[in-house]
Amino acid sequence: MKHSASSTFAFLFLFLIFTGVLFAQDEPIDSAMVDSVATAVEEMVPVNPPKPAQLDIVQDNPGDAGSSIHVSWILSPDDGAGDNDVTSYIIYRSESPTGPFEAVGSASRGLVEFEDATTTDGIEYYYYVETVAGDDSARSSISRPIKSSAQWFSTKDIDTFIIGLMISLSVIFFIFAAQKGKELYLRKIAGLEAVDEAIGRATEMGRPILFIPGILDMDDVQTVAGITILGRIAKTIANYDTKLNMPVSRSIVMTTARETVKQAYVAAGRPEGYSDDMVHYLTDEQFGYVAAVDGIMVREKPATCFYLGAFFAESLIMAETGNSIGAIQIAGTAMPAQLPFFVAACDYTLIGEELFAASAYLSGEPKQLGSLKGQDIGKMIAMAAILIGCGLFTVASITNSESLLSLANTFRSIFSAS
Amino acid sequence: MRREIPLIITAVVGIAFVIQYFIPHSPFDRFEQLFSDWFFIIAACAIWLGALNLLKLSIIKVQRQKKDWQYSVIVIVSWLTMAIAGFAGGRGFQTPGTAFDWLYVNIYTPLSATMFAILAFFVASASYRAFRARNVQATLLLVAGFLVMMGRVLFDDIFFAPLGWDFQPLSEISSFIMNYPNLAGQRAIMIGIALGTVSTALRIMLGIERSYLGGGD
Amino acid sequence: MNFDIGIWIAAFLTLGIMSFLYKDNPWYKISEAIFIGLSAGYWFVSLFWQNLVSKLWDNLWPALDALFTRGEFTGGLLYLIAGILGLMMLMRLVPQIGWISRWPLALVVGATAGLQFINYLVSNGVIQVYNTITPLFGPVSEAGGIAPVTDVWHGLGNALILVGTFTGLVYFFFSKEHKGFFGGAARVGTWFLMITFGASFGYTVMSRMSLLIGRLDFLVNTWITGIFT
Amino acid sequence: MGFWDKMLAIDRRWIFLFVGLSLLIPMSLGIETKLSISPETAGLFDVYENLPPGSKVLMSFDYDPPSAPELQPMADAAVKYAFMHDLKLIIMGLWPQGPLQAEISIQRALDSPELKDKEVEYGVDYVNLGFQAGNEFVIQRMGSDFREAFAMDIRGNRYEDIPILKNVKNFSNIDFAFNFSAGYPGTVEWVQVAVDRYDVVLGAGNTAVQAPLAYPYLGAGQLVGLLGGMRGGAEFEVATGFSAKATVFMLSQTFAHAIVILFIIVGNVAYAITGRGKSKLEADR
Repeated sequence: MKHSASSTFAFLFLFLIFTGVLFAQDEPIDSAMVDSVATAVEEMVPVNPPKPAQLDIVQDNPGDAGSSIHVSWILSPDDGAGDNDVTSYIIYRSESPTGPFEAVGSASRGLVEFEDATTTDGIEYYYYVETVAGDDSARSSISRPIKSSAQWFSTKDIDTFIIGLMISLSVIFFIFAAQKGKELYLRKIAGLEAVDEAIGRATEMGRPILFIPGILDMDDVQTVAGITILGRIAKTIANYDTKLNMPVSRSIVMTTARETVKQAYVAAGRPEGYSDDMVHYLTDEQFGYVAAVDGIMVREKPATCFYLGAFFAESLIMAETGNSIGAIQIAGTAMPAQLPFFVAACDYTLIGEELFAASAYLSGEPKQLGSLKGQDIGKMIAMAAILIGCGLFTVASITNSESLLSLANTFRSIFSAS
Repeated sequence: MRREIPLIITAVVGIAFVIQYFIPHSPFDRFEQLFSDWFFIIAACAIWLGALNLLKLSIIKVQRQKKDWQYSVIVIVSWLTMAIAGFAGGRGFQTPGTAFDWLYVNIYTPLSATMFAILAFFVASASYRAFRARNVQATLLLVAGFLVMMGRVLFDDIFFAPLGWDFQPLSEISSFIMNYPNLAGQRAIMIGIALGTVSTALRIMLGIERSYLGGGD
Repeated sequence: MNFDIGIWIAAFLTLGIMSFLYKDNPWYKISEAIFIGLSAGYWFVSLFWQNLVSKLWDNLWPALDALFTRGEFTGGLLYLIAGILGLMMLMRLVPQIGWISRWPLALVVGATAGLQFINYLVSNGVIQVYNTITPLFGPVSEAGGIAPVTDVWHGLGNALILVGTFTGLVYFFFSKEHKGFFGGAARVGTWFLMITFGASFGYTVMSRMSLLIGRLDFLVNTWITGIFT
Repeated sequence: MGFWDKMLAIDRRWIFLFVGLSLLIPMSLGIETKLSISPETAGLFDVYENLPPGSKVLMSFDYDPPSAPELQPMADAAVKYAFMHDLKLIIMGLWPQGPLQAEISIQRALDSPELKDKEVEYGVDYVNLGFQAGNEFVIQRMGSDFREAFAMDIRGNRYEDIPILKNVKNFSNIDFAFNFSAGYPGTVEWVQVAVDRYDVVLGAGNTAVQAPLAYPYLGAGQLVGLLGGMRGGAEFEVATGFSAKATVFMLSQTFAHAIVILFIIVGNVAYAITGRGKSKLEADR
């Protein structure tokens, strides 16, 4: 395909996707369903009504997707005190100040707010809150009209936005700094130092290398990380002229891995060494896949096994079988639950973040390595936040100082992600 | 150019999916759901490639009478049996009582449950080798694993309850390890993973990491 | 004696898989081959009905119907793009235009990168930092779900969490050599990681034993007992 | 080569044999054991016990048959307890086989002697909404409207026609959510979406492997309680007052753990005596 034609095609393609998405409007959500409570309460004759709660703030929920109104009130003076103990509050809504009103929800005593998540955007609603004490009840005055709507920025997420931006910018900054030739120190990672040796060993023994990219599909970033490491490793394998066996459990992973391995062989100058059958599909089923991989292990006796990607319970079945045939095993995953098993049964394990760093390490490209320095800045932010936060809280808690405590709470809430 | 277009798609879509988190307004609030549906559809198309590959390799093995070719015959026959039973069943292929369901219950389920269950043996053999007091790190692994294992089962009830203790020392220790030092390690790993993911995602979106796309043919 | 062929087949396959523990043998190979073929067929059929039919066809068909009979554009038309992406994936089968399959792949990887960027940042990163921020010791209870720390063990535990999380992060530093004070902290970090791994391992043993109990329960209480009743 | 050298290089099949026997022997004896209840289980049961009759409980069965030995006992106990105390159950699954596991629990509960005289009616006292594909997005859809995720129940009834669901629009109408989870999607997703975004009160039963991942949520109050593995199931059986399989199997568990621990001790003694290890485990990790 010609240059211009295909890029036009590509933009058209993206354009289609986004205009398509814009067409997909929300279907209106039908509102209001709780009505049984309302009729029950209206029929009652108040004998000894509690002092009513009064509406405080009734407003559209800010920074949300619409269809929701926030109602808050000032507690009834009888709530938790007085001779008329309040049992609950019932929130009523109508599209007209004169009614009919219907109950849209309730809140236990002591609570002062309610989210009415059943509104239709653009319609004006009126609210009041009823204070219930046993068989008696009293109403607040009716609110002014209020409409719900959707906003273009989720204001509650602004802290998260800023944290994300800071980390992204530091990663990008160091990528560019490294590209310009700034020298970076990187510590050694034992598992990666051993990769060449492990491939060399398979070559010497004349046995194949097994590569397992985990059992999730390309919609998991661990699989993507595993495949990018495969790209680096496959180049070395091509250079050594060793046999690669890569059974997979997802078809898209198969397609992707073939492209990657093929490119690695081309880059190593040995395109004739590549064959599609190096990467082959078995089954999507987790344990069917493991049964087959175990079979391959005991029959072909690979000298080296790589497990890099997202793993579940199959991790130990494979690693123990690999151990029993005496293979050198290098594993890496960001599944915290499986790390202990890889650590116990494999020779080297890339722990969590190290898996994501591996392809950058192996590539040796300055741009890639720069991003690792950016990650370290992220860690520094996290460490500083933890130290400062714990320090503030501890001092506040011991000295019992109100102002310090509120400072600590404010600081902590930056990381609440809501 | 065959590499540039995919890179553009990756960058644009990636950034759009980051931004959608912060935009509650329609249509951005539907991005995630839509992508999940699309992905399932793409995966359902791609499985044809995988299935054809499995069948092709099995048939070749039988044709060339390679070692153990007989088992490839079983693979092909099982695949066809399941596929035919499934397609014959129509949309309600999983309804209890159908052939598909029978195969699932009596063959598929015991096979997968047993494959999962042999892990019990491997857990024992792996812990035998790994839990050795070789150095500080290995000793900590050993001690933590040992104590938690003791607290998980009835040792408290067997050893300490007869002494009339209310207190369950082994469970308490086990809970303490799980709730504090274990949690600390988990958190460090989790925060590290978050940063690793962010950085990898950025490298992908910026087009620096592109080996998954293969060559430029 | 109750003869249920299903139970006998299940028992035969259960023992077949278990025989692998002794060594590879024809019994295991038969069980394995059945497993691969059957499960691959299962997924093939399931994805066809649950994704291609239920997601693609059921959304697309009414939308196309609305478009051609009433001229309405509905959200379901978006599934047309998904269908095209799926077809592009299948173009792998035609070597000359196989490269087009990189487009849906690029879309999948791009969307994954974007989604997981934000999801991991929030759930694994920011919220974990939030949860780690707590008083080490002190009698003041505070809103936001922090319980007052009054007993020594709780305080010690919180201190362990702080030190462990902090030094664990030090261990993960890539751009600084593990030497001197920094190296010492990283070393403490690895201690915490090892405790975590040991504890999780020990905690899991039970789960794995449970699975085996399930299978043995089937063999003893369903199969063998069934033979004699 | 002395005895301890032989122990270091022991063929792992001996370990397999001992583990197998340690499970089989106590199991065939069928002895019920006494056990005490951990705070994680107590926390969950406390909330569950205090739900007033008529409360709506959402149960999500997110596991498949391989994990049933661990999760089925707690699910059985939870379902049976709910029926006995007039809690209304809304059942669903994020795993394709989950709702079928739920049917097993329901059947066992209905067949039990305690519920013989009680009328438990489908659609009124409980409903099974079945499986829906889409992982955490299903939970997200349920956040705005359950109907968006489940148009019909597992028996093909329309959502609108089911009496128990009449006043159930979304999570705000649910009093308690119970999640039985063996992995992804599971407790983590329920916490991240249902609890963090929609303030659902959530209790979880997890496989022992998943449980450590849920501990952080327990500490932060995002979970009211956690049942971990078969032990958690057995404790919950004791708390609810029903004892069944998990309680019996705990003795097998104890024996198997004892064997594993014994082997570890022998391995360490052998290592100390011979002064070397043959394992390839990296020395510094």
